[in-house]
Amino acid sequence: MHHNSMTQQNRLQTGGRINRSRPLSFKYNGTSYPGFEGDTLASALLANGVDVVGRSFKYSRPRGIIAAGADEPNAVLQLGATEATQVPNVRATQQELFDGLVSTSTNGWPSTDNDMMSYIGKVGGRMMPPGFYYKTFMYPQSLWDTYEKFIRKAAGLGRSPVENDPDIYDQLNQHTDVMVVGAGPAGLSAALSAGRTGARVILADEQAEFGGMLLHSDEKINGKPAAEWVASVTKELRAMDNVMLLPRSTVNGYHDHNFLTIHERRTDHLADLAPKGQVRQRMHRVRAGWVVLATGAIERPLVYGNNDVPGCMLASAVSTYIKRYAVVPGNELVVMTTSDRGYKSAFDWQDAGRKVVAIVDTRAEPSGACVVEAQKRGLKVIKGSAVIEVKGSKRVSGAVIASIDASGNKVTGNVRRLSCDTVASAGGWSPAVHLSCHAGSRPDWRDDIQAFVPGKTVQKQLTAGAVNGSYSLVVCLEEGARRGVLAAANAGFGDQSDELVEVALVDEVKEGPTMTLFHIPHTKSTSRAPKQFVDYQTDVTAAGIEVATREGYESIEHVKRYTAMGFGTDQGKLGNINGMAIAAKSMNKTIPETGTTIFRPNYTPITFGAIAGRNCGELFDPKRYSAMHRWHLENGAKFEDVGQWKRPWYFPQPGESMQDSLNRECKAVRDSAGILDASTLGKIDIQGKDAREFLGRVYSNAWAKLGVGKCRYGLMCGEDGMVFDDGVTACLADNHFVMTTTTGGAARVLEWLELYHQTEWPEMEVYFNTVTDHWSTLTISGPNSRKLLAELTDDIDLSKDSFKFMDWKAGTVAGVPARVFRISFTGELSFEVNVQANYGMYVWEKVFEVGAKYNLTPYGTETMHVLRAEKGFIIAGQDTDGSVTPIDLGMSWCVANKKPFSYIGKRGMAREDCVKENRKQLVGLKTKNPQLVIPEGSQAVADPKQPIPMTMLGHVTSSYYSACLNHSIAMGFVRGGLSRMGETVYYPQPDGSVIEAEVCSPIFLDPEGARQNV
Amino acid sequence: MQKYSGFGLFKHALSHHENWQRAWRNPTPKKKYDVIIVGGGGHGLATAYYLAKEHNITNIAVLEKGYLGGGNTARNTTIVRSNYLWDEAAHLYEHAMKLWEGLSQDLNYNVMFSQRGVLNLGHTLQDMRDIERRVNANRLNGIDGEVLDTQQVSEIVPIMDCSSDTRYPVMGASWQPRAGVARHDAVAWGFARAADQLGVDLIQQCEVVDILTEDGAAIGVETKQHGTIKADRIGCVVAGNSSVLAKMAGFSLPLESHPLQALVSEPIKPILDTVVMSNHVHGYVSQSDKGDLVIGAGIDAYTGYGQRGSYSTVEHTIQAIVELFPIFSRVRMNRQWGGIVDTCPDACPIISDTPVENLFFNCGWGTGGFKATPGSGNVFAATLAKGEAHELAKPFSMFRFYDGTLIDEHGAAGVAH
Amino acid sequence: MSELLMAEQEIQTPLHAQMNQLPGEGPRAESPLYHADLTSIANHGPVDGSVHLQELALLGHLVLRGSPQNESFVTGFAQVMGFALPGPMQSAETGDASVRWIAPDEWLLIVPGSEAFSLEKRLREVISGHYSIANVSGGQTVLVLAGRDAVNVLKKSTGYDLHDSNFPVGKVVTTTFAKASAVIRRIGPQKWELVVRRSFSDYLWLWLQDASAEYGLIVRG
Amino acid sequence: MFSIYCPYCEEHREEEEFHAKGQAHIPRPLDPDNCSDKEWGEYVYFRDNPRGLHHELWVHGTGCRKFFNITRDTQSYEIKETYKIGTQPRITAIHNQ
Repeated sequence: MHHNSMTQQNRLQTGGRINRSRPLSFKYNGTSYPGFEGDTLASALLANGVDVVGRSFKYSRPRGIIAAGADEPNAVLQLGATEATQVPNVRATQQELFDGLVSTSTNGWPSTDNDMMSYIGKVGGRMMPPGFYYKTFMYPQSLWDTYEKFIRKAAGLGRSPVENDPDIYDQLNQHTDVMVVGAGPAGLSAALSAGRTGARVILADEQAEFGGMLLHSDEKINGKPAAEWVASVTKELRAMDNVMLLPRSTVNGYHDHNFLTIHERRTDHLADLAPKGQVRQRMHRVRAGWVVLATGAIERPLVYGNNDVPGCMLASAVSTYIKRYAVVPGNELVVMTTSDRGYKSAFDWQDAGRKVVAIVDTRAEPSGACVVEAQKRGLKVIKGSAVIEVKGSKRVSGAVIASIDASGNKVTGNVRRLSCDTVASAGGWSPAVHLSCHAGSRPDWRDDIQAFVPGKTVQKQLTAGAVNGSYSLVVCLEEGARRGVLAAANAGFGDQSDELVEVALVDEVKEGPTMTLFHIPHTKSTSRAPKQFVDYQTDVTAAGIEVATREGYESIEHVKRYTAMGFGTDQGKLGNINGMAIAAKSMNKTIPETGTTIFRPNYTPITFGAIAGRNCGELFDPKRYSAMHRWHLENGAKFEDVGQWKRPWYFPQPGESMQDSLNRECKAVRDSAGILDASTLGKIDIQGKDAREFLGRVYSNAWAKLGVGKCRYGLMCGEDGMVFDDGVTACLADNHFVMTTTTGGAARVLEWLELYHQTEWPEMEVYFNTVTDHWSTLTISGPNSRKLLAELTDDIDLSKDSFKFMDWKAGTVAGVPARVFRISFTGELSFEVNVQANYGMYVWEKVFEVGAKYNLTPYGTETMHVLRAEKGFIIAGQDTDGSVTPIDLGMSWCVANKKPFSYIGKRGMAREDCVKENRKQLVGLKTKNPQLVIPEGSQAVADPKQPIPMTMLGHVTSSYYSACLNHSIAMGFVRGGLSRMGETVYYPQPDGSVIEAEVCSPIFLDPEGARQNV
Repeated sequence: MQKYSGFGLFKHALSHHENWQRAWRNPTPKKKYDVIIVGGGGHGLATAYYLAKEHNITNIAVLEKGYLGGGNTARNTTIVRSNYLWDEAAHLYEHAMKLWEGLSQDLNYNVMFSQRGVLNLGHTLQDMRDIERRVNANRLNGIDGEVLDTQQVSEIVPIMDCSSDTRYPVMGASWQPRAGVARHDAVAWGFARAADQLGVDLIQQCEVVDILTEDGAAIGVETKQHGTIKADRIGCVVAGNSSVLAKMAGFSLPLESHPLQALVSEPIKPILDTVVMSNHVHGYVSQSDKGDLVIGAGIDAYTGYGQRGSYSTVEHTIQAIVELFPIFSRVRMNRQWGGIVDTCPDACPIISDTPVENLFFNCGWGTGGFKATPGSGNVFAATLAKGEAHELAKPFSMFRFYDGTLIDEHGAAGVAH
Repeated sequence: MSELLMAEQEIQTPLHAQMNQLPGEGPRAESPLYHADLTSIANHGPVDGSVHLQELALLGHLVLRGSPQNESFVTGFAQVMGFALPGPMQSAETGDASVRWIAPDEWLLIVPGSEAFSLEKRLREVISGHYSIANVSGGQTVLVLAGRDAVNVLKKSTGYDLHDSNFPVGKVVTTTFAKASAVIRRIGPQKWELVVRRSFSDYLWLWLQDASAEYGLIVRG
Repeated sequence: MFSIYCPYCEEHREEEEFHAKGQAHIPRPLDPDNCSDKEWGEYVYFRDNPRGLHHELWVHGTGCRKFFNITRDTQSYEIKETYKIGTQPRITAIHNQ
């Protein structure tokens, strides 16, 4: 493997959890650097002395790495060696290093135009208080478009790939008794004690290794190094088959009824393209009995002047890089701390052989073991003081320190400068309460620890460790063990006895009290002091927050929205609490008085592809096929999506235009014979002695007298009287019917029938079963259909008199038992052959064998639409839109108001507005120019010359060229249309032309129905 | 009032932004007002503004139980369009559109109204029929719009998968160039600031717990924090709470309150310049000036006041976005949230008098409220001022659900927006 | 021909229409996954993998509806089938007949294809009162999913809890399956039976191939 | 994401199997023809839509296809009970206060 000559100047020769025997090479901004297995991209960058990892988006200030985990706001990089594998906004602190990793900084500023950058950053900076864009770019109005392009350019971090994602993702549904979130000390002991009860346990942690802070801790558990305890617990857990361990898995959402989403990154640590056949990322959709949140806490940085200069870091992050990755992110360290915590970083730094300039303790009289040790180590501790500002631009060059008063509100003097290149600040901890908020619970403020902890919840949730504000290791371990046992017991495993609680032994270190301090005072007022950053990624400063409150944006939600605090990809993990504290102070309120801070999913961002899983491309939505689909494909059908069904739309022959095909298909049906695959129509088998009465209640027309062997068309309305479905129902036997519905309406109609049966009329003896998929339906239509069918059956008397229009008969077709319905949607002599779907294809092919001599022509939905339109038959969903009654459709013949029972829709149709004379009514439309086809959706007006807005009379619902009639035909709504026969209406077109049409009967062909009654 | 301008900004920069005035006062409520508006969201604040500006009624209080613009105004996906199907809805939304065009100057507050155009995609033959019908109606109603074919759509949004081999190929779209997006919070703040300047009292943290009536007429409200506040007329503009307020006044509404979810990606460089909406695959997306992809879909089917919905809805939405934009597969979802939308059976709002005299309701905007904000406030202000419905508001009476004169916009509003 | 005719004569009871929907010898039957040609995949396809799939094609599917309070329905079934209707979420079987609880008033009976009609006749002979029998043999098919990773394929496809403690052998559940639905019955420690609808079968076939790709799918003839 | 106990399947199932169908206990008027437009409108369109305890109709669509009732808090989304059609809730807003 080739390495360039660069050395990892900040890498220690020993220590850490990196694997020095596995050197890796990666690229950052075009330069390649060495690193080791076990590094994160961030630790590798620091090892190589890379200070600047980006520029801030508003002021374009140089930014460096601050943190070591999910809380990092600055080190947000573009990843990807190829266009298709680009990933924007990857947090370098969470990205494991792999060989060949390619990364670039994603400056807020898109162009490399330095003038523009410096203009915005330096000069413009002062012109950009929070909400500045609300206050300007308004005049002149016409220029806003230009302003906006300029603003948009400045936006965004990384970029989307412009090629399709080559990786695959999926989802696994999980069920568990106990879900433990976080595998730090509390989470590990919770999982262990729960697992030992035999309960199903899932333990998930966002990091590659379990252990959390124990992975870089000096503390001892049961006398052994903490890391050994982690190893032994992990080993025991791995051996339990009731426990599922998910490393590299972030619990991102905690939804209602204990449903959690876990984002598992399975290959992102190997390469930016997953190994062939492997799933890149997987979502676990978890339903948990009980949840133990052991999500830990996030260290708060202190807010001081120029605290964003590279070299300013979290004290805990400094320790993490030294102890876990063997990287010392600088040479000369100044630590600022409000508690004993910061001392630890100084000790680690000193142990790493680098210079500790000073420990600046904001407390006047710090006590605690660490102070004594600092003296033993000969470290300089400056008490009652703070770093009020750092110097330097691309790297810290010095720290300005000063004495502060006991409240931490003002500088009391003694200002001096210390030379250093790193400033670590320790401002206390913020429990990671995020998940506890997702189902609506608000966190509670605790004065004793000056932090929010998970609030009251209706979830089956327990919390353990630092998320509770319990920061000492021994307490974390005990809480974990106890909550694990309790969670398991609540889920029905084991009792809650203490025997199950194994408490590890840890020697406690005595800690002194912590000082409450968020915002370090400066000699100048906040508004005039150097920028003191609160939210780094969104460039929100302490001064900015003061401006917001000064302007009356006083609710913390207003402050956040006005300043954009917390709206970055880190969602304010570092900044929110500091921001609330500063807002509270500027309004003389307490933090809880400014409101609580509520977190939404996701804890950290999730790849869209992972959420979509397999449900994209051809699996985006089911394609439903009839039993004859293969034939349609082989015969060149074009398909129409109807609901989830793929229906043949038309069957073009070589060289045909669509209109040619339709003309040919229509003529074939009218002149001889055509065949349609009608299998997709919904079919509902209805049995029971009340079946007939039930039909009478759900259809608008009468069913009492429909005899066995007969079929009838029906209209179905809602309680509002508006038509929503239609179809033919056949009486198979006195207590047995089969109903057909529209293709798209099948499921809805079945549920509709069940709704009324189950909730309104349970006493009625009737059962409904779907048989849609069970029957294949072949509609043979045309003058020769009888002759054709006769060649395929010898047990059905097809003669005019014995097999009448609207009869059905059973028998065999092509040797296959069939139910044949003599019904017609084309107006021609027509037979619907229903056979069990396993034989649909066979019969279909047999029909074609004998059909050749009749020029049997397959036709699709479009021809079917033309043929029915020639007859004025409606299509529910095309000629109806949920706002028309049967009367509006001119189908009063299909309304039986004398029925004893007030059928569904009757009352609705009788409402004041529905009985008006002048409603929009469905009529036929004959264009003055018979060759002109009115585009569907055209709107009718009485006078095309009237000014806009025009008074519209109704729209065209169906419109075609009728090859059989040699002129166009159309149906549409016209206000009062049924009483306007012969009148002319006008259809203004987008191109300015106007189509004239005469209102007429919608029945254009064979009004007497002679053709279907032969 | 302190005028906002580039020069003002420069001036304040010199004084380190220490002298900005409050955008609005924080007054203690009087005992009585001419008009009380319950609800300090976009619609309520707009109502107050136009009452003061166009009807010279300035003795107004806006009572907000939380913080201004903290409800759906703060939670929507900021789409503004007026290409509705039926005349009544089209005229109302177009009235709003005309007010949007110039709102920043009117309010002296940049609401960042960005007329980048909205595409409503069609994926089936019936979709395209509905689009033709709607666009024809829009044109004859004086609303801009055209029907685009697949080729034209892919020219406007080249990054969208317009190929014919997708599950539901893009067959075309309706295109309204004047439509677009606006900065949602700024709309509430802009109206608040302008209303405050005209003397309107904006009372935050003031929850109405009862509506006081005397022989069938409303005379005031009881509040949690400030006791009784009287008024000659009361307008309720409390999306997500309308049924609760109506119950206080003793009647019910034809409403169901549903969760409506939205989500954003991490900010990425500008890549999508228009708003793309698809009823059929159930997703819509635009890119904010900050760079986030702002995404939403349909409502959750159950009623819910929790400002959150079901994860499966988010999954389906993202599936739709990845289906339309396969290149977004590796982009990451940052945050999700929910609002509460009061939906009417005909997907049209209620702007109406009520069974209680002097009590008026403006509600039921479902998923279409934000885009109507100025228009809604404008016609509701006129309605409150005159005590009878503004011409454009008349068709939206709550009593249409008795006589059946519904305005069924489901075709146009089938998916959240 | 004539006896064939006899066999296929519609039998009209006054109340319900019964019909033998099966032809005699000759006509070719195509199961819902006929086009996938599972047989040749079984013969020539991959042999490595921890997921096994098999279609049990052309069986007889009868949907029985009736109330447990209808004694004639309950006893009639037991009398004809030789075993009782199972309770909620349970199944029962003897030989090549198996029945699944679908709902409080609904069961799915699956038998060899040729027996569907005769069984329906016999059941109708002995059952009285309110009930229904619907032959849905053409409308659905049976898939058997087996092997070490079958459970993981199922975990990708349905949100139902498949753990032994919740889903022992013999239990039946009607639930979501990808974006369709299925009646899932556990028929062995690592063996599951899926009853799926005909029109969704091609989608589910694609889904199952995709979901089992990482484990290796072996098709059984 | 709700986990819903189906009173017919007698176990908890995932939300995806169910559909919400709005307010429960709204009987169809027995004599629609003699309802006024107002009465009919109330029946078809007007709802309680409470913030808090809500009795609602659901259907186990991808399951036993049975309709049943749920008493749910529309604020916390807690399901208090589920019960069969034709039976009455044990927990009501009154009990809850």
